[in-house]
Amino acid sequence: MARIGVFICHCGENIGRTVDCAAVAQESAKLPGVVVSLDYKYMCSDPGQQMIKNAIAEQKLTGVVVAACSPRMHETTFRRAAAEAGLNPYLLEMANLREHCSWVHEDRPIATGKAVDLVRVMVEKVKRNRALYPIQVNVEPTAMVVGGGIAGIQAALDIAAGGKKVILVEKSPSIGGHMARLSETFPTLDCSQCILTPRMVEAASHPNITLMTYSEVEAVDGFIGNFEVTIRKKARYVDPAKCTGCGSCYTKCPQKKIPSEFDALLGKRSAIYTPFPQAVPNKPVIDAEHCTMLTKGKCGVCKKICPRDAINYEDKDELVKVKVGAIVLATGFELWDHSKYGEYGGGRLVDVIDGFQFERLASASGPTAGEIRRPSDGQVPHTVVFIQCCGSRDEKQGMAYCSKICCMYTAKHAMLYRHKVHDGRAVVFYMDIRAAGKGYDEFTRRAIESDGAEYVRGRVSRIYRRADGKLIVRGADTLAGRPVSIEADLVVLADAVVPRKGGEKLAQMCGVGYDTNGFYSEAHPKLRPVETAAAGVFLAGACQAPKDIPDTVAQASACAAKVLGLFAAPKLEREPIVARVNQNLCVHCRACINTCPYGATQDREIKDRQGNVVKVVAEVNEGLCQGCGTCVAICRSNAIDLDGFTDEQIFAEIATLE
Amino acid sequence: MNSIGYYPGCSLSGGGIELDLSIRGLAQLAEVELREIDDWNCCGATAAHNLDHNLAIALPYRILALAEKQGLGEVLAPCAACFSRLKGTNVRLERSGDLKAKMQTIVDLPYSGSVKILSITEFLNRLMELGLADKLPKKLTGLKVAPYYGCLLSRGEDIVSDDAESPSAMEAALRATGAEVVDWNFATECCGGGFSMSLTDAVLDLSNAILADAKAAGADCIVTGCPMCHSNLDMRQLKIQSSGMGQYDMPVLYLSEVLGLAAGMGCDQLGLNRHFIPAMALAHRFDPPPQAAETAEAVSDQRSN
Amino acid sequence: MVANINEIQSAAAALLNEGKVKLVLGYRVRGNDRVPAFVTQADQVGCLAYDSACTQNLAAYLRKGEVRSRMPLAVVARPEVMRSLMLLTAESQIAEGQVTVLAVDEQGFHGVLDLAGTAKLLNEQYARIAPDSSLMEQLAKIEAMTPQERSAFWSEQFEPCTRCYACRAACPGCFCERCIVEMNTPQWISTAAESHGNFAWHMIRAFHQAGRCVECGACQDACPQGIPLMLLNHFIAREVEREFDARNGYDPQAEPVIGSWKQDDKQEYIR
Amino acid sequence: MTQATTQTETKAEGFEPRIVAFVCNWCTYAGADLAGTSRLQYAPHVRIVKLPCTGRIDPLFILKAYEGGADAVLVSGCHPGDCHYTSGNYHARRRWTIFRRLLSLAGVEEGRLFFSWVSAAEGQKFADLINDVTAQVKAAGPFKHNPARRQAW
Repeated sequence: MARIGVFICHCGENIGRTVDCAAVAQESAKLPGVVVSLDYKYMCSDPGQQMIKNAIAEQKLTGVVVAACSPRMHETTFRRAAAEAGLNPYLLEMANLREHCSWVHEDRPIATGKAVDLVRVMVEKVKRNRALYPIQVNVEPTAMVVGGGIAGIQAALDIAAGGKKVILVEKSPSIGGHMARLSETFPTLDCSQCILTPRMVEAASHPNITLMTYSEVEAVDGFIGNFEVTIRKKARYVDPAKCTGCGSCYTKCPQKKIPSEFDALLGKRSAIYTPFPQAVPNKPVIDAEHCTMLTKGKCGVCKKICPRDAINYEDKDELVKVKVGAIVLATGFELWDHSKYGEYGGGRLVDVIDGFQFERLASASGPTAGEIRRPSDGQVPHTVVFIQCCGSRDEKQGMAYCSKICCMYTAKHAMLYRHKVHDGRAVVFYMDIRAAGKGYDEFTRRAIESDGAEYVRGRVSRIYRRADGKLIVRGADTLAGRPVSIEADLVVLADAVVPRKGGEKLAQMCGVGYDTNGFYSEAHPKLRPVETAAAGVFLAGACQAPKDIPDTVAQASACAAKVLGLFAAPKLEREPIVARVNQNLCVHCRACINTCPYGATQDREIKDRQGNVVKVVAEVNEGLCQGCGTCVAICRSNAIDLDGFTDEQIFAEIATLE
Repeated sequence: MNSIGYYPGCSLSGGGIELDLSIRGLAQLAEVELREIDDWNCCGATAAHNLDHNLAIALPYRILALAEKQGLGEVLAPCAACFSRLKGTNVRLERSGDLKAKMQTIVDLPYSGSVKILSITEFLNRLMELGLADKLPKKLTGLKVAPYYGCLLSRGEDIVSDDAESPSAMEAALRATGAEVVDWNFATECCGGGFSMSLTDAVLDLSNAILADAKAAGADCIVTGCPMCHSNLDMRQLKIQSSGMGQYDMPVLYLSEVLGLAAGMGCDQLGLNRHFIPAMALAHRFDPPPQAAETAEAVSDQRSN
Repeated sequence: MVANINEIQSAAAALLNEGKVKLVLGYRVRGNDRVPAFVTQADQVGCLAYDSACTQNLAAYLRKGEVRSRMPLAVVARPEVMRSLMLLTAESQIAEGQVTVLAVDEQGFHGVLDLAGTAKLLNEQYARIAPDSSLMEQLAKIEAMTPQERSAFWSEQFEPCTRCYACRAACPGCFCERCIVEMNTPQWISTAAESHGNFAWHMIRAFHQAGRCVECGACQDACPQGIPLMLLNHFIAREVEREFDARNGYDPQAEPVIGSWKQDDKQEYIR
Repeated sequence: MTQATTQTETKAEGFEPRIVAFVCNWCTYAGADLAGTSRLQYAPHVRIVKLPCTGRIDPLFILKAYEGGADAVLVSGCHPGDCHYTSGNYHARRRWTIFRRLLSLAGVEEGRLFFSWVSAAEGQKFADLINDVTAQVKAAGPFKHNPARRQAW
């Protein structure tokens, strides 16, 4: 038999002014099942809470309704009080007499009448509440970070510094990512490699970090605290345990004409290679596509030359399974392929290059040793035209967004070029300059005012190569209001920042959403910028949106804080507002499985004692369920119910309103 | 036998007669009947919309209405300007019901919007699909062509289906003839267009740049689909050369002429003897002259003087 | 007999003889009625019949334990029944290998197909099954009524309902272990045969068909009271196609219409 | 006094409609809270049933409200793209699209079922919505032809 206590709060004058609280308490006392009904000036105060606690103890209450402010305000307060008095906190409900009644109605009798209704509804609901207990989920205190760029490195280092284990998975043979390819960084012009390489080494040598380079995530199963990840370790053909990184193999490799991905295809590499001299780990891999030993069975020079016998042509991909409690996605970005712009030569003009190619030209370790020389003939260009917003903010190309970093790196490029070629002319076409950031506007001003970059506001309509090899750049100067035509030797396009190709697959594996552009979706754009819809999966860096290095690093550290927070306790406690499947009723039409935004509803095989599958039903993984109840309403059999908002409870609420 | 409506427009019986001749020849070869719209009028070209917007729509409207009345589902408008006006009118009518009603009052003919307008490139590509591709016995091996689209075969998002910045509607047909398409820069630049009469100097500058780039790219000829471009590049080339801007001797051929050549049609039948910049020498590389050919060349030379 | 019955019989016999199926689900003649035939032996195939009076949707039997225990089985299926099979596949009630189709239509027998072949046939041959024109006319009439008239119309239609649930039993899509109408904690739908219970039942039955009903007509045929259930079914199918561009029972991998979404689903009625 | 107050509504002049609102916890309920904190006054006839998400709303809830004699039903949740659970409101929208058409065919007249998106920031929109819905239902009068209404025995 239900024994319900009702507690009406005056909230000072806030409720009491328009609602006759004593009358509400009197009316409530008459409701079936209500054994105590009291009103008090401030129910949330210590004496108020004590009043509830005493009533719970003395009256052996089975349920409590506190009629006060919005539950968003004090539900936790009152539930905690109930728990302290020995009542399961989920047997307490609140009626919102303040925000939904006394504050929005002036007529005292009408407001009082409505208040009685609100209490009646909650009394009927709470009678049908059942005790719920926080869901405990085991947490495997190891994190996996996907992507070994600056975002991944930073997240891994911070998690490792917090004393937790990290597996850092990187697709390419070395960590470092795009940042390792940059010449100098805005707005300080410090050398990118100088600041990055120590962090790379630190990541490799940290006892808490396991590096898995040349590896890709193949499958992700499980849920927060308990992910099971399958990682494909691609065949390296070089035994990293034996290799000392002496470099004899790639010096002697006869295949030396392979365009280097690291050098944005401007430099060359051998078939057995490390992407760049400071690579971490500094151990080569064999590019199976270009190695003649692997393709034709001829050569074998590297095996002969290797003093440690580390070369193994029989090496195979290996699948490794790891258990992790949290996943950080830091897969970064790539540049849009500007060959889709017919007016900029459709990718056919070799001296029309992208930002990364310019970075490699400007980098001291690049293919031209830091001299700006154009790809076609190796000449130093006397006029370089930089074009911003190439693809970005162009809805026709499907990218309505701003790539955020181009204004800054273009200013940097123009500056670097002017520093290296003193009599050279740097012309920048821009739509507008977006230099929001610490020291950023000063930086672009410096490019214009001190370093003599010529900024032209307008779009370029066409680039073509004249017979004498000059690139003719025609566009509009919209400030001067006239067309311009520039004879350039090199054109640098600030191509849009786009997510990594195939990133959708990884997102789907993890249950993370992505926007129309393919950038991963955060759980909330303002308040949960590093979490995702998938509990336990976090985002760092440009895989979420175009970002510069400081923002990327900040987000990576935020991820680490989230991961460390998650790992702080051995078990994770979650709100028990989750869906449950009545397996007797479920006919496995899979509508709920299709519906769940979190992948929490899953197939479950029911077996007999011999282990034969008798039936397959849906099951809710309480580690993943967030309690929205969409599956409940989708189920035609009503085989699913939602704790805290059961059909029975809602039915009672509706019936009370008759 | 397939049949397609035909709107020759003004230039195909005048300056663009080679276009008319070569198109009719190719259609016959591909066994497609061209049904000329009865009682057609001027499309308004570049002039009408400068004077009166209603007139600029009413003129093509009447042509479309007549075509619909005569049961023509598709109509070829070989002149790029005619194509642009006719198809553009279709697009505008579709967007605005008021406009359609207005035009019906002005022209006094109903039009539901059913007529589909084909450009020269769409039409020729269709002929290729309908079997013309198998009827090109001559390989124009070694012929270097610069396909020139100009504005009306590349611009107008809802009119031209090609990529405005790097159109390619002519390339496939040209490659099918065995000709080599050169990589050049001025395929969509302006030839001067409608300023042919009013601002001839501007035309000379613009057309000169096109010719210069084609020559620099090593083209033997420029291929076009627009009579206006053709006259600016072909007829005005003489003036460009005589005023010392450059010496090109660059024949300008219609796409249909190139295809006709590959199909083994005679130079005279194609109207290749009617060009200002002699095209016969080029043509003879693939269609060696009979005895009388010299006279034809002479006629052509005479015209060019 | 519309279809070439000999072909159906010999195909059924072959399947049974070769051990490819344990049961052939078809129709036989009993007096003026066409009733289901459950053939388990090749020598029994002679009873199999097919003509346009065979309106029962045999796919409804596929959820019965007695029938499921005899899988793999073959079923004589006209296009609507094939569509039911597609729905049952999409909703993971049957799988390839469990059900073989003996495809028939008014023209005759169209061979023995697996589910993938059935999907192909459906989409190639029966992509457009025109709805009954009298149904559309009736619907138009109802839609032209005032809400009061519509309310009166349906209360008259639902009034004779005895809640026998023959409609549910005849429907292959109604495969719930326990129907919502039988839930009593809480009891959402009154089981008494009076107006509000009848209204709720018919609304929810129709709504549970959204994105699923293949318009085979079996429910209406089964109704002893002649309630025009197809009006509701067709209306929902029409709305689903209009709103979500989805047609039921053509894609064995289809996502459920109610249970999936698109960002640009129409919402002009939401303020 | 108390009896008098509880009966005030029915005694009040003219027709005082009963409107049941199904709202989600994260947007519309919070929007109603904001209307309260902003002290926006609105009509007192709506009774809210709070659910975690509009995705939780079974069409049966709506039927049940009509069955009990509600003069109108209001359903409100997060704007598209704002759902706390990312897509519950999209699922709900599909259900409503079909269910409201079905109800309309069955004779539930226009102006008895309302749908809206109200965010946690839209206190004013919430107040306006409630006032507008109440005014419409008042003007339409009691839901006499309610086909779902439970009949008295």
